[in-house]
Amino acid sequence: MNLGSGILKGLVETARNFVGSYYDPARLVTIQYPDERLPLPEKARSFPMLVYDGEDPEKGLRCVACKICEKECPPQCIYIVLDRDEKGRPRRRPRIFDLDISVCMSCQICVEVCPFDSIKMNTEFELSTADRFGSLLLHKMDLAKPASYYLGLHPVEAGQVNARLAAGPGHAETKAKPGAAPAPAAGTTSGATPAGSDRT
Amino acid sequence: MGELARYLVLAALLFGIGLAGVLTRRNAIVVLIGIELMLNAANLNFIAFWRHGPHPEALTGVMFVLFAIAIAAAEAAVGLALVIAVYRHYRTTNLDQIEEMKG
Amino acid sequence: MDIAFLITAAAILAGAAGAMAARNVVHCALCGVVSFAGLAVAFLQLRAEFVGFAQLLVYVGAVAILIVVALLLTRNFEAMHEALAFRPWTLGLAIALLVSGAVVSAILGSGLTGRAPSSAPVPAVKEIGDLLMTRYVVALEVVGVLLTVALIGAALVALREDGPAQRAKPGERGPVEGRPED
Amino acid sequence: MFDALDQLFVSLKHWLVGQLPAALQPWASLVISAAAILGVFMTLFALTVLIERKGLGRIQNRYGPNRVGPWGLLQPMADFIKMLTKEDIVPSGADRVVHFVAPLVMVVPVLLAYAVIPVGRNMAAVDFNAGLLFFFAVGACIELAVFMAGWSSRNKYSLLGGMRAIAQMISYELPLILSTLPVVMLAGSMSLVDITDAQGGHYGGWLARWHVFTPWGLAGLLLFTVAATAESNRAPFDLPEGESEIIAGHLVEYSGFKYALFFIGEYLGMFAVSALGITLFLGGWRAPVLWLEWVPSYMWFFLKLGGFVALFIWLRGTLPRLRADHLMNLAWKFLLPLVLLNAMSAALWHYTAQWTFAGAGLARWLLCASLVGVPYVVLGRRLFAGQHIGPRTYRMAA
Repeated sequence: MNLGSGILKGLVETARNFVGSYYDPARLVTIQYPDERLPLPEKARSFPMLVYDGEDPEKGLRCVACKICEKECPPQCIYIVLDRDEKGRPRRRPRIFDLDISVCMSCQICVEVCPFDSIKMNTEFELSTADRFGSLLLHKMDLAKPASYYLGLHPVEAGQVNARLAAGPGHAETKAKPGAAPAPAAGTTSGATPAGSDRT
Repeated sequence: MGELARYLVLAALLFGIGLAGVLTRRNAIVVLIGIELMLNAANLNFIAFWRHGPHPEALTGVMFVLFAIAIAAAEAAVGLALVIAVYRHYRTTNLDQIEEMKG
Repeated sequence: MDIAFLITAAAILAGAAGAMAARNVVHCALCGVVSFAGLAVAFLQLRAEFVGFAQLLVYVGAVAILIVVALLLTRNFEAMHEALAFRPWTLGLAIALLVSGAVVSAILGSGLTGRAPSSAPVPAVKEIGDLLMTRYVVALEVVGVLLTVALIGAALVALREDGPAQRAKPGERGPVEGRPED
Repeated sequence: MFDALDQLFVSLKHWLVGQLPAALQPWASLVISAAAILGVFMTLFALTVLIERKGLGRIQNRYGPNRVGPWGLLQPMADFIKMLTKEDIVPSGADRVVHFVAPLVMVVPVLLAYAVIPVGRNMAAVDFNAGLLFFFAVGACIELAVFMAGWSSRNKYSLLGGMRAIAQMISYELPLILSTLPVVMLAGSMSLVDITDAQGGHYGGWLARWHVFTPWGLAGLLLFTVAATAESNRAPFDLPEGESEIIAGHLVEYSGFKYALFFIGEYLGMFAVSALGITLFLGGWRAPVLWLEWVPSYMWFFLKLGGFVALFIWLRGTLPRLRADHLMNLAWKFLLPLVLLNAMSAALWHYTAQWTFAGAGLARWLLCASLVGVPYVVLGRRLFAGQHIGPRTYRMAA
């Protein structure tokens, strides 16, 4: 055994790391997050959102306020009030749709039980806020996202949903536009680049 | 007070304080600190006399103090080792509770 | 009297008084350090540079540390609630007062008081070294032997009586370490 | 021209002092020196903290701090503001006075130690005849500060950390002081200015006569560096901090500016001990070769200091922390015999200086080097004998 050779070997190794980190980009694997971002995988999810068709979130909302998700939600973070007209007849759309993302555990059960493909998972994750109660309780207009945005986030899944909506008469409001998927990048406000289907 | 006398008085007072501690305190380690203070008072006297004496170039006072410091260090080491050994037997460092000679 | 001397003297005496009077033994040791350091400064004022630094090195760096380590080993780090001093503590105080009073009066009564310091230069380390190797060489050897004996003696006295041999030495060829479990 | 540049700061100080009335001049001289030391080494401290973080980052293939200012250059400023604005917490059971005094006892002696270091030609604040002893004497006060911090916090981790630190510093003070012994022996002086002067002149007309170019000087520098690393509590000897086992030891209960003072004290201690190593073995402010003499002396000093600091950072990024018993074994069973032998080697070097036969230089070199080198191998083998070193398997590992 050569006394002290271990120390020298270690010093050489760290020196190689030190020098290498300046010219070898393969060594320097750090992603400097707010400036550089990794593309999100297809199945990334954060909290639910409500998908609407067309331009107007009030009219185009796929949700019919059936309240299945409200019942199924394990932490009970969804609160829905059915909208009624002046005579008290139901309007098949929610007047209030509140979702408390400080309670939500992203289990995706609401997505699975929704018969109208209305509630889907968002990928927006930069949700930190200084206001615990106001900003973390999302209302209907906060949750409403256009179908194009959904297609941008999860192209594969949204394509299947769109095909199903176009084909299936079993749904109450089949207003789905089969080939009318707008450019995927249209609504990517979160900055997450849409993941290709090859990543799934 | 003259130049020399003030150092001598300082040393005398220091010696007195150390002596008072040695005579009154119960804790063996505090007594050791008192002894060190008394030794230091003596050292101060040596240095003061050397500096005010007729032959400062002979360095006798300095030499004596250097040896005294070395011996004081040895004394502190042995003294504290004794205190620790005594503590193992009696579980105390109070001098008035250590009264038996039997181990 | 100059200010520097007064400050030094006050620090030395206050430190010593604190060391002898404090209730918490660690405070005693720390006050003692103030006194030792003040004495080092006094040595510097008397232009005994080498001795002053040696005082600082030995007393603050070694003796004080030795004392606090001994304090912790004897579990003396809490303030004491029992009596600090022996019962007739006034007797001890009286003796100390008597002794220092006698010495002070003797100093003030002697003819030495007015002597001024000599203006000899600060002794060079080389001179001290030369003297140690020539005139004081026997004393140096004796001190060396004394320190060695003190080192070994202190280690022996403080050693556990059951001896270190019986106890399992931690970390050295222990049966657990570095062996796969059978 | 070069001389003027070399003596720029010295003449600046003389000019400044000359502006003042004569009664104030000795004091002004001291104050200016102290202010210069404080300013220069505090700046160096800020720079070192940044460079250390960036260097360690690069060693681990990370970027290091790069967000505050261009290339993260303002990071020390941000750290400083953060430290100042943090809450100063004193535990309720703590000994308030000692807890407050401990950081001061840490920083003041370290700053005092710089007084005797010659950072350039004619650039030592004070030239004590026993300068080296002064350095070690004030350095000894740091142990007391560590004890005060550890004890006064009234926390078992801080007490354990403090005791660990004291045991380590006392053990390594011995090899540290003894490794400087050969230099004092051969220079015949304890004044650091004289020791630097003793390294003047050149071998063969070009290579400087630094002590490191002799066998005992090389061994002395290595031994000194190991002991100095331990003495300044730096990795791999940072057991007193031991964040994974005793959560920063004696610093647990310190926050805000008091913590910053400890931090400053540790770094300034590292610079001071590096500066001492440079002065003793690497020729102080002297240039390594004759044709580089024109570079100002203080530049050489700070260049060497930078090299030392870089070495410390490199070691910290490379070596894992020692175990407590290994630490003590290294100090008492390995370093101590070697530094004593090194002193003997230096004496041999001194007495073989008269050899004149052919090849005397080489023979002298080999003889003195083997006096330290052979025991190094023998001692090392003996200490490693019977120890299982290599990949380990653990009971709990699946």
